[in-house]
Amino acid sequence: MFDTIYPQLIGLCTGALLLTSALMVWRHSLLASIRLLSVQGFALAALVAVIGVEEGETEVIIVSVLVLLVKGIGLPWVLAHETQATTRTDEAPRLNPTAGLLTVALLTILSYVVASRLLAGDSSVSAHAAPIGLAMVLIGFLLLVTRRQAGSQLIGFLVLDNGIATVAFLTSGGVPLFLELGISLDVLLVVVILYVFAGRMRNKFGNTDIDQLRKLHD
Amino acid sequence: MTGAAIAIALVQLVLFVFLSPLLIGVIRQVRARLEGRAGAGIWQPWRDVRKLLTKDPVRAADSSWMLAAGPVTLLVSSLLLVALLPLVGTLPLPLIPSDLFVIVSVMLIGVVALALVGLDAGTAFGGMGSSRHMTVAALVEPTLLLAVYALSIPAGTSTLSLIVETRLANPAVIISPVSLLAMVALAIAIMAETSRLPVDNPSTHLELTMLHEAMVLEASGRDLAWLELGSWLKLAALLGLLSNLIVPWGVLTEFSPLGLLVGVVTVTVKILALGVVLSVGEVFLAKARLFRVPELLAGSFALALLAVTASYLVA
Amino acid sequence: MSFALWTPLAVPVILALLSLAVPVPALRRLAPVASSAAVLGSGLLLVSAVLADQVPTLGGGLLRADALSAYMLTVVGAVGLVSTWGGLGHATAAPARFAGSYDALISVFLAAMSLAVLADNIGLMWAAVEATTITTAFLVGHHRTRSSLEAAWKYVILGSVGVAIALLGIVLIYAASRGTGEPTLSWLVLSQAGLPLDPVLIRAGGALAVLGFATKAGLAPMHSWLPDAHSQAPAPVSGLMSGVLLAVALYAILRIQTITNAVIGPDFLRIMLSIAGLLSLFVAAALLIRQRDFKRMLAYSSIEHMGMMAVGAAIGAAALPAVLLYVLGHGLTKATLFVISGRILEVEGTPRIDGVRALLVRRPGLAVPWLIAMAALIGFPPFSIFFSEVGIIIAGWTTGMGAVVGIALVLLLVIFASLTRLTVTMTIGAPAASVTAGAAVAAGAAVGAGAAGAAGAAGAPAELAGPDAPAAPPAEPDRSAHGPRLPLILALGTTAVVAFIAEPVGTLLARAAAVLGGIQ
Amino acid sequence: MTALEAGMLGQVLLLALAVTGALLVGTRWRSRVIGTLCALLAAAGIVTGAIALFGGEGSLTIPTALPMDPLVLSPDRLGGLVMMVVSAVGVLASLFGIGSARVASASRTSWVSMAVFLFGMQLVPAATDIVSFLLFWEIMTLGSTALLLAHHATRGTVASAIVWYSAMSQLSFFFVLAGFAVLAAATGGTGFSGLATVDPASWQASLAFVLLLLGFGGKAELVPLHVWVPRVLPEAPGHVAAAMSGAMVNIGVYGALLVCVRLLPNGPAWWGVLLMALGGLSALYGILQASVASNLKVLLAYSTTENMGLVFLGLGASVLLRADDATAAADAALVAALLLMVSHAAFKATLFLGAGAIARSTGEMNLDRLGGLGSRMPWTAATFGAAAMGAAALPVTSGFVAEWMLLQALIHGSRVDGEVVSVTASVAMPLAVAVIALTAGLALLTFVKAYGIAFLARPRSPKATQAREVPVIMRVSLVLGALGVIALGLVPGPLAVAIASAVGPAFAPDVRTVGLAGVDARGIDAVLDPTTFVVLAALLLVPVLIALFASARRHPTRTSPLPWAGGGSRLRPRMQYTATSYAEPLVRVFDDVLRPSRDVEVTHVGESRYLVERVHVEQSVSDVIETRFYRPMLNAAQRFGILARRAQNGSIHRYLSYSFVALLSVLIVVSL
Repeated sequence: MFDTIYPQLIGLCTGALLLTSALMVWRHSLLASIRLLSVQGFALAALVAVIGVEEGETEVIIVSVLVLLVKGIGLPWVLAHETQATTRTDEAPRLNPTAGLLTVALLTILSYVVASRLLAGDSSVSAHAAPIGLAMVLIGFLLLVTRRQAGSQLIGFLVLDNGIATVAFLTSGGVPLFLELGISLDVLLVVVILYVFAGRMRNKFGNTDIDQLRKLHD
Repeated sequence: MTGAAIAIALVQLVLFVFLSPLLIGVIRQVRARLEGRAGAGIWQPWRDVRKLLTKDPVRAADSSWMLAAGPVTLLVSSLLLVALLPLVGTLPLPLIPSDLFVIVSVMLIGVVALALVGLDAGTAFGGMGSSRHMTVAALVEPTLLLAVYALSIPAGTSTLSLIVETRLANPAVIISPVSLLAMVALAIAIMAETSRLPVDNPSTHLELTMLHEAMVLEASGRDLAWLELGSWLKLAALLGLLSNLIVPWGVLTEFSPLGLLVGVVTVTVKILALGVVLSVGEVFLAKARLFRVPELLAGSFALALLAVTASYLVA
Repeated sequence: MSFALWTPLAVPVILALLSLAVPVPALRRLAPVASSAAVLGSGLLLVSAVLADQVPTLGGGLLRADALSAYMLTVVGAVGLVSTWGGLGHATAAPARFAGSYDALISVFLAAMSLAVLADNIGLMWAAVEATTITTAFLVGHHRTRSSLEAAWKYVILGSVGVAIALLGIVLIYAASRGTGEPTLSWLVLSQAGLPLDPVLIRAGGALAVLGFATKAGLAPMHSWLPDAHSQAPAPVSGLMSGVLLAVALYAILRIQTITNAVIGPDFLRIMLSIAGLLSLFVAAALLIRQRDFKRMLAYSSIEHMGMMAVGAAIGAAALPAVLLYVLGHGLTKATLFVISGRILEVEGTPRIDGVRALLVRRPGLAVPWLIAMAALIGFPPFSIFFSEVGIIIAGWTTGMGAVVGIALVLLLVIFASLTRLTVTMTIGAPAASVTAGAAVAAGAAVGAGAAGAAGAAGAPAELAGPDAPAAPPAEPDRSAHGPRLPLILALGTTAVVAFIAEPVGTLLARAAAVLGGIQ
Repeated sequence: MTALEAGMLGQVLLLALAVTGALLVGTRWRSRVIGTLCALLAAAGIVTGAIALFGGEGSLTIPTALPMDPLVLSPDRLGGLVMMVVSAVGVLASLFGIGSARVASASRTSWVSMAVFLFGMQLVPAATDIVSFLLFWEIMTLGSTALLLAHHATRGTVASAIVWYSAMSQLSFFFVLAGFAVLAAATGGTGFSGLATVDPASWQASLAFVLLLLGFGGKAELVPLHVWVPRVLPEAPGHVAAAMSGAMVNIGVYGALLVCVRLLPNGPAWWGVLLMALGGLSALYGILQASVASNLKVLLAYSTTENMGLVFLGLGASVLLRADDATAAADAALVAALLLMVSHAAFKATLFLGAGAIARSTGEMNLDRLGGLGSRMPWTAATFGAAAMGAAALPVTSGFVAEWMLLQALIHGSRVDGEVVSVTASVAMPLAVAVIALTAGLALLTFVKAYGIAFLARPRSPKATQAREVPVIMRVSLVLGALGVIALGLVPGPLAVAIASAVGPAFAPDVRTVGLAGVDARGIDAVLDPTTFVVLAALLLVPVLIALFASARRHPTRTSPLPWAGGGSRLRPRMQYTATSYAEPLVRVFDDVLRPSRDVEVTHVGESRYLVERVHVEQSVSDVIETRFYRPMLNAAQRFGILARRAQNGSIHRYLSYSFVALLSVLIVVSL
């Protein structure tokens, strides 16, 4: 029974992942992006859980809980907390939404092309969904390149990271648990550091506009 | 063989020491007559030298030993030239053949000595003459070497005595285009090297045109005598070389007393004749402007180069 | 000998905790030095083990010290020692309450790098490399100025993104290893020839991993964080980052290259690394021509040297010993230079090159080691960089990559000229006090150099001092080195002699290269 | 241990002693102690070189950490010859340096670098493989660069000189490295014996040849790689300039010899043509610039370019003639080139030492402000004069014999037994003769000017008036140098024979000693014995002297403060011709090549247009190659450097875009 709905579940989760990523490019509000990130975290956790159930590995299910806690609840909460505590400045991205969404489309197509070459020999359901992960990586990168607010860049980084996690789970059922822990810890620490820096930035500059960081150049 | 060569060298030396003032006298006299003057007579240069040797030389207070050594060096270099060139005979001295490049170097020693003498006086004229003289000397050298290079090709050697012998043995060489071109180039080079018209006017003392005279302006007494004699010897020796290249007959190739006599007589005649030709030619020439001289020299260089090139085409 | 595998990890961490706890600054400042010494000592122990044909492992093979790891650990320790010891005189501008965290973070940074080179697992190594970003982030931002904050932000964002790309690559490599039945991330397993790995995935994974680690290695076009971070970090940290952090990332690239070479052959990564190397050289050359900041100058020089190492890596087996020697030579030299640059910055108060002039006359205590180290850096013998560069270039031609090393040589020339000009601007010349005399000299000599003269010019003879004429003694120069001299002497001395030690250095290099599939 | 090995080890030991000594000994004794040690180091080089030249065997292996062919030092005969020459100059320079107390060249830096410089230079010819060759090459470069550094505080222009020098040295180094690498790639090893197996007809050999030629040509100061020379040598003190211009250039020549004689003998004819063209161009350009230079050291520097040009011309002729099977002439040209190299080392070292002595006594290098030094510094004047004769190739100095032999080889080169050997040779040889002739003529003018303006007549500045002779040790060095110039000119035979043996076994010039110590180049029927020549001149001098003394006894010389002087009533030193005015006619003749810039400024008296109060004339001749070739490139580079800053403009978005583009590119590439 699970086997029949497995592909649908995978599709549902990955669809949610892609949708949230695309919406993040579309929406300018930082708060909205954080909510979307949270949704994305849930979707990723669900995806991991589905794979875990399918492969019957408890280790993977534990990982899914971990993902839920860190990416679905923890990080968005911290970010939202931070954002609400300060002024609600909306993003004025370097790319307008239409162009952004078109780029997303292009990047997604590119991911499909690339992934289809890479995983040509793999006909499993999860491998079919793998391009989504790659697309998320690229969309995350796009967010990094186009967003001006420190918080938005942070979100972009997290999307990129989610994308890698998605690829990892879809292509090989995830890396070993201890590594997953290490990697999650690292990501967490990076986010904390960026969070601290954003705080310092607000202290020094009065806001978190990245465009001010233009003093160091040749 | 060595003894014969030394004997010939000695004869050449003695002959040219006497002959060169005479040559200058003849040149001046012919010129004077052609210009409608009476002239001082062909022995006047001799008398000049004798007079200069009996005068106290006056030297500038700041001048160095160069003012004394330079004239002697010039004279010795000219004497060396006379000893080494195939004038009376073609028997070469052992170990130092009358090699073209050696000859030119010997000549250059004199050139340098004269230029330094000009500088040492510490006057504007001396420096000017020296500067011009060296410029001309520098520009003449390519022509000189290339011309004799062209002449050396038929002989297969740069030894002048062998070149003269070749021409003697094979007179056809003399009137070959290669030879003619080379001879013209060589003649121009020698005119420039010996400060004759049109490069320099030996009889002027006008500051703007002087080359040689400007350098010897501060010399006096025996210093001047050596300088003059050295320059005359050089002119005589080079004219002798030129004449032997054009008309090699009479030159001694195998040592014999009679041949020696013939050699002495023929070379004297040849040189004096050439001197007359030179003198006549100079009457019809005006001195070129200093900055036109390079053009003349470039022309002679082109002739020399043509001669060399022609030697490959013709041969 | 296995204990030497955990000492470089544990000792620094313990010292880090201690330095957070100990309130005595004098002792606390020694903690990083002690950590470095521990790493260096462990490295040397492991080297001796490796030379005795042992391969110490620990934690079920999670930590493993083959010749390459042992060598890299030694380099980390040695460069760490030079940077931290030499940096002892460096007054940290930060408030005292952060001083403890500064020393602690350096120790942790060293531990992270040690872990990165000792881990036999690509994932673990990745985590360790990412940990270096985390620890150094605060070190870069240590001065808490606006510009250091800017540098730190850029560093973290660009560094993490880059390393994330590497993770993507590692994930693909892991996916490729499913073909072996037992998916693994062990270097040891993956480097074996003849494994049934999916070549397409390996190619993609290898390329992405190399691209990712190239960010940390400072290779163009992923280098952008490097000049900012190096110029803003405290000098010892810059020394560590430039001297070994880049090298550790290069180490990762070399390891990944071994895996891909076994599966898809060397051509793919060779092209990629050649492009990256040449691009790095180009970027360094372009930005050094008119460089204005001496710490940025050193940073771009790091990009240059990493580029050269990348070219060496691209060349492959024949050049690998030279590349590995390069790592050591560059690390020690660059650490020395950054330490001195910190001192210059401290006493001169400006990072601008034209703000620092006539250093050799005014402060010979700083200028002399600076000049010697610069000579080493631009590749003069007897310093080892000379041998590495020559080795790489000859190997390049022999491997049929003449065009690549030819272009590299052209760019190296530009870099050389620029570095010389900048160094000369900083060090050479007369101090301001005697500028007037110097100007007169300059004017006169300019006339001379142009072979000029004034014919009949009204002679107002300038007081010319020829090079043979006696010179007025300069005003009392500052001979202080502004910090410990010994680490600098040791570092430069080591780079000067290391290339001439066939035994055991030569053997070690050969074995380390053999690990990478180099000369057996 | 063989004598050769002991010699090389001795050099290493003396280097160590000199360097530690320089660091330890105080200012007072430093120059004396370290100068002596440097002289000993160089003397060890002479001994080692001599042992190698006469066939000594032995080798030193330098250990290395990199797995490459062993680094072996084992000079062959040719290397021994060059080592000897270089070391001999080193001895002179060291001795001269001892006299420099309390100046920048007596500093620690200066002496350490001097020792390192000499050491590197002396061991380059000992290398038998690429890496050790490059190693000592770079040690030499490092030492010479550091030597310049010692003078930075006193001279503002040193900085630019150092930059030019390092950059051009590195250019040379990279050319050499690339050239060797090409050869190594073709054979798979780095030992010279292995490289010699490359087929000279292959494209690798030709590529390597061109690269190596450019590299070695740079060190030998050939056009257009000479631009550092007129900047660097005037900045260096006399003995350093002597070591650089007298000795270091020979390493460049050695490199070229290594290629043409050892590694790739029997190269194609166009190699020879290339060498000849480069050499001829350098000779002409160098001497032209030298002849119009007013700064004595600049003049000497350019003259080095000229002489090295002639050496390369000879080498090129040798390659070309060999390719055309005119072996005898080819061998003679090779011997001539080497003779010229040796004699150049002697006279140029002495000339630079003389210039150093002048600079020490007057602080002045501009010839326009010198004069009258002959009576004030007689030792310097005499030695400089002898060396200047050598440089002007006048008999009977070393320079003369060398140029004579070169000309002989050239005129015998175009034909063998009356048959034209090749069209190329028959065009190249006459042109080469013309080039040498013009060069020789201009060299004559140059050195008449240098000597005449500096040493003769009256001083043109107060400093020149107050000049005093240099200390004894410097005089010793000068005299040794001058003796070398004359000795090499008087007894060239043994040297030529030694050279002939040094270029073997691939080349076997048939050169013998004739007469007392003359040269007899059998293959081309050229004989010259300078000693006989001197004897002849002395014999001719005797009657002249007799006449002179006879006249002098009766008519003693009078001196007058105011001789005729054009009839003037006052005579000031400034009325004399200066170096600039001396070269004026030449500047006009070669106006198109030299492109001088003239600036005439006329000040009138009051309102009058006709009365002139003063005229200020300024003329400068800059290096055309620098201004037309290097300057535009450098300016373009500078502009590019400013433009390139935009790539690193501080925007993190731009930086992220770089990464993003790189990532996308990699993704696209891997999916292709």
